[in-house]
Amino acid sequence: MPGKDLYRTIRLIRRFEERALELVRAGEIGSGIHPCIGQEGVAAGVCAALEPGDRILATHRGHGHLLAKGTDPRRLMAEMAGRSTGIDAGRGGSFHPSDPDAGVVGATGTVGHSVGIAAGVAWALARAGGGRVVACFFGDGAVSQGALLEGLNLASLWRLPVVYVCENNGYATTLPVATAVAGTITGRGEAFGIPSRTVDGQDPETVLAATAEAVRRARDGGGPSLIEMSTYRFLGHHTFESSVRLRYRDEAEVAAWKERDPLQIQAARVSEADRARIDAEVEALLDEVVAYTLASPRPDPAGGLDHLYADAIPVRAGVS
Amino acid sequence: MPGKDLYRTIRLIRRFEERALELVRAGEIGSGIHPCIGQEGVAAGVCAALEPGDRILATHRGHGHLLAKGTDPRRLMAEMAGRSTGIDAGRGGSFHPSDPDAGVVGATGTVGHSVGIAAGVAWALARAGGGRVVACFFGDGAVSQGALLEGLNLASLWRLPVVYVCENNGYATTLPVATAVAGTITGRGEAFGIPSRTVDGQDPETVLAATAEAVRRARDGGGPSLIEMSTYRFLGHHTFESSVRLRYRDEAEVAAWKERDPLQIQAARVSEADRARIDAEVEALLDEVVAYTLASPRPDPAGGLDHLYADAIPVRAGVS
Amino acid sequence: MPKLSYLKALNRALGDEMARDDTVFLLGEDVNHALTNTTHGLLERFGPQRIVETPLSEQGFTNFATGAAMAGLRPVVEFQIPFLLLLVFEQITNQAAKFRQMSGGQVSVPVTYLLPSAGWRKEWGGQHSDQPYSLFAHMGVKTVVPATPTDAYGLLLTAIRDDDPVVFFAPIAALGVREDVDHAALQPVPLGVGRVHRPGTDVTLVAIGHPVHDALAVAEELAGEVSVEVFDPRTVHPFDWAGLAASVARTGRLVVVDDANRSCGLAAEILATAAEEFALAAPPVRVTRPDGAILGAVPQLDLALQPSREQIAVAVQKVLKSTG
Amino acid sequence: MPKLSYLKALNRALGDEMARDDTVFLLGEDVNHALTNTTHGLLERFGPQRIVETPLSEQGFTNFATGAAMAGLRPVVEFQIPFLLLLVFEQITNQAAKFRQMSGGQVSVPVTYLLPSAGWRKEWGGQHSDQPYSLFAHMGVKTVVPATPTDAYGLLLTAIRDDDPVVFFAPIAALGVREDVDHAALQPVPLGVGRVHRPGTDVTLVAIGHPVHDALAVAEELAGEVSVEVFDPRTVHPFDWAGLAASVARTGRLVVVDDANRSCGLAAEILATAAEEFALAAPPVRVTRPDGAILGAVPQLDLALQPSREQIAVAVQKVLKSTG
Ligand SMILES: Cc1ncc(C[n+]2csc(CCOP(=O)(O)OP(=O)(O)O)c2C)c(N)n1
Ligand SMILES: Cc1ncc(C[n+]2csc(CCOP(=O)(O)OP(=O)(O)O)c2C)c(N)n1
Ligand SMILES: [Mg+2]
Ligand SMILES: [Mg+2]
Repeated sequence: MPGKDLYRTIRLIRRFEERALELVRAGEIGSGIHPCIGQEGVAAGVCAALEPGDRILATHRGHGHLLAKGTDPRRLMAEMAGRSTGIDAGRGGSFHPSDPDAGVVGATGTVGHSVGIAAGVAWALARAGGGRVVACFFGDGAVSQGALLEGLNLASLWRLPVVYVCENNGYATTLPVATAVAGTITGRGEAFGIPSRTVDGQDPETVLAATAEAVRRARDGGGPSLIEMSTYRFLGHHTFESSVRLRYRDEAEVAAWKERDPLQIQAARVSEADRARIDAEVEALLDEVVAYTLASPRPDPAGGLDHLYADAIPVRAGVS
Repeated sequence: MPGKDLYRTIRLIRRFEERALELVRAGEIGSGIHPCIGQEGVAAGVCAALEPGDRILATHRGHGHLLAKGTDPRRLMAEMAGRSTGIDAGRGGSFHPSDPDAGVVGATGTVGHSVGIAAGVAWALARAGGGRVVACFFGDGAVSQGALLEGLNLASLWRLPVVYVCENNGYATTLPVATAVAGTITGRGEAFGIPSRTVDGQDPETVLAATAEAVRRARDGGGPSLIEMSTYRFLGHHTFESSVRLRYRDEAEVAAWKERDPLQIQAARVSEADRARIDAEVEALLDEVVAYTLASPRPDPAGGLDHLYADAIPVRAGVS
Repeated sequence: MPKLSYLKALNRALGDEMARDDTVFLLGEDVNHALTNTTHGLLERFGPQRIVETPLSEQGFTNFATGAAMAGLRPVVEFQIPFLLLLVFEQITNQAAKFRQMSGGQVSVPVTYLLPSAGWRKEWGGQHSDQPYSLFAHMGVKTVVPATPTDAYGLLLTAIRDDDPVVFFAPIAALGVREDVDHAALQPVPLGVGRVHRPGTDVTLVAIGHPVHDALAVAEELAGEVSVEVFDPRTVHPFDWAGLAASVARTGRLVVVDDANRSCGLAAEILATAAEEFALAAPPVRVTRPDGAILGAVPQLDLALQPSREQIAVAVQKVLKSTG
Repeated sequence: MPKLSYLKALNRALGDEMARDDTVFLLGEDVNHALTNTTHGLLERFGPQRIVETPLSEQGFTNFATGAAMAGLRPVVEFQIPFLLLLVFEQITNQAAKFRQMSGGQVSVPVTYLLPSAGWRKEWGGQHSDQPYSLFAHMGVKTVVPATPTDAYGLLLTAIRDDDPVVFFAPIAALGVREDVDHAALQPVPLGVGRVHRPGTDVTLVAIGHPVHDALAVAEELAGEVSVEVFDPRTVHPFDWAGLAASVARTGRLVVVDDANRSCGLAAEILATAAEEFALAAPPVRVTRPDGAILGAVPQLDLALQPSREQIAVAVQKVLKSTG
């Protein structure tokens, strides 16, 4: 029953990030994080439309993407805290995590470039057969990045099985969409012949339905789709915002969006009893997640050059 | 009377390139050239809609653009032949000529990137006032280059006075438009809110009328426009094609397009007598152009590092 | 005397130059809200025609700056992260930097590319900590890496006034550096002129950017046993070869600290030139990051890859002991 | 024995490897019509799923290759002009080359970037003649610059089979080189292993790419007066330091020819390492292009900027005469 699962996923992401914020304040997650609180409905709804064999590309605001796709929360938190038990042995951190086992190809820091990467992954999956698809997340800030537009053209030209998910949360850091985007976001998809639509990203079931349709088209060889999800981040761009005074959104706007909290919207669709049970399970899991993280070792400083290359080529030290 | 002037310009470009082809065969223009024969109507029609104070950005197939904007044919041919009397003292050559005096900003070799450069020029002109505009030429191959699409977004966001002229001659080197462009060319402009239309690039007066409308909008602060000119190059991508056997266009297609020669189309609008006079003037001029070119000296080899920097910073030689 | 921080020096230089010359304008991401602090107060002071907020279209606005510069303006383009300079590497090195020569000297492209966050960004992952200044030197683009507030102020003024493209690297690790300055005495610093921060007679210790401060600390620490001259080229290209030659002529020994990847870095160029042209009493030594080092998300891993004061001290002692 | 040209060696290596491993595919511009000749006959042989024509979207298809590689394929991406590698510099160095480390070693990105036209393109203007291999070395990306048909064949095989990104520079000036080869004997050449083309006892003359042939000509020309060992590293990164050390240990003298810009180039790295680690009987000498040289539209201007055989000969004689 998707309603309950969606609720569980959203609840997990919300509480995971709230616990992560504590670890940021405690200095355990030194990078700080880009919280996705308020946008969980997109991650949950999109990934609910995917199969385990499908792949995703996450963003810098990607904890929700990974959790929804099935990454182990213990090892994700450990990764964010730079522990060797992390999904990437601490080398990816909060910003650039990848989790091949869960189908998470990665999260490049170059905003928008995941679109071309996703096309390449989709090409490989299509060649292998089996109808697998790729979901590629990016933000509204990414839609004026040339490499993203080049990637859309390639995905459409070659009818690749990708669902492009634009999380339009209204801002790229401090930059409002209106001052950055001439024309529209869906118009960029249409320019390349890609079926494109805008849906309410705060309603997890709307997101799921829209994604499911696009996934079906992709599996059937119908090529890529673009879905613009109207959403909002309830917190700052990055946790550093709590320390600097950036006034680019007004209180009223933030308050209005908080009225449309995906957690509340989905909670209303789940019985009191189920919610209580799920909430309790999530809390128990997150206690375990935090304990696991704090108990995990930090990487050995001697390993700074590990994983630079596939083979053991000689890498000279900084002093001879 | 525009009809006659258009004819003169087209005739000049056609014969200029035919003479240039002779100099290529004679080894005087070592780079070879990208002939625009067949596309002269676009250069002539677009530049006929411009004032001397307006600017253009040319392409690698740019001889027509420069001649139509008013570059001295003697010094353009000398430039192509690597002579120090050339418009760029031989440093630009056929591929990267600029001619500030004639309003030719330049021709970058990076296909499509002129679009962002043109936006910057237009911004500066707009700030200075006086209603000047920029015409920016690019080919069909450029429309899937990310930097071009980024440039269109900026030009539209900031309502800059630019007329974007896409010369769609059906191919990017050997690549047919259909295999390179998902969606449409005008759709790319519309995606960024830019008024975009397709016109017959073989009819010089149609080109002039469409450009004049876009220029008017730009001068009036209405922002950029995009015009797709349907055209065709009668010869190979570059003169090297005569030496290699590339079969990417079939004879019939080439023949059909040659039926729509801008020179013939415009000639039909000019009286026998006028044509005879103009043709004679053009021949006389081109004899002078070739004589001037061949009589011009080649740059002193000692000047290889000239113009690297604005000031005389120490540039070390290749051996100390 | 009032204190001036490196970051404030950048902000002041921008403000002063924009006030002095109205062809100067700045564009970049989040500049309205001065995310990097360099544009703090400038939007209010100069308005949206001079402080221009851009979308995430780095190639587009870098080309835009090229065009605006060719048409007579002096754009300053701000980039938030080092890799963004890699993203626009072609637009700077193959376009902006080549138009002058390709036009036979007719066209000028006076653009300043300002990176107020060069180098290591603690725990920000593998894509935020590059130090790519040597790449621009190889391509022949004027490039500066100031270490102090006064040099940052003076070189930013000079970069903006220069008629060629200039890439300005402000190391994150130096942004907090503060200096007593008489604001009235602040002035342009010429390109290609190094600075001897501390005179010495036994070893020339070359450092650029934030390692200058480590070099000075090590020189002080070793003052008892050895007299270290700390030379800061300040400009990567054009490089002050005459200044370095004079210093090495005095000391006869050379150590170079460069917090960048080792292969084909600035330190390599300095040692190569020294080997060809200078008389050295002992083999020179480089202290750099390892070949192809990627600084990542775990500080203790990163710190093991960055030049340390201890390594610098050991290198100084090594060149003292050995003889060529 | 049959003659094999460098260009044909590239074509043959691609065909052989595509036949051996069906995860290998090639993408690029005008590849269907083999504009560069490297893909001649391959579309007919392997079809449009293996030879993929792309629009002018270099960043897009470079990222595409990264994705395809992360999903198990082995893309070869062809670029027509050197500056196109500058255009995708960020996608290669900051993305493709970093995913392995950022994933803690879980992700491989086996992409080969093939530039079959590195260096000077006579009279093609200022934007077509770059030689940017040292830039990739600085960023830690595996990079090869073969000088001969057999090395081109062997290194292209190795590059494609390598599990990391590898940039392959084929110098225009070497494409016509022909060699007698027994096709059956053609085999992979390992990365990071140099080659002594000609043994000698007096001077080690290092050259990479097309200058190797100039170095050999000069060595022959000077054979009467001096015994020159010609060392070709073949790979820029990882570099064969052990091989070079062994050669210099034999000769005690070093000259490096590098047809690339001088500052922070490969020649700088070689001289720097030699100065630090090798015992030299005389100061080493570089023969390169000038700082920031732009090769343009007029051959006589360009030729004055490129390393000449005469310069190489003079350099060899110079290191012989001088003593360290
Ligand atoms: C190409 C590029 N430009 C700039 C940056 C710096 N940066 C990182 S996140 C970000 C904002 C992205 O906004 P958006 O895509 O809307 O995602 P959101 O943060 O809103 O989730 C910026 C400017 C970058 N990482 N990559
Ligand atoms: C970004 C970029 N990619 C590739 C090239 C190589 N190249 C030069 S011209 C050309 C074809 C351009 O086609 P189009 O834009 O249609 O112009 P046309 O030659 O048809 O006039 C190509 C691929 C280049 N110069 N720049
Ligand atoms: Mg956003
Ligand atoms: Mg075309």
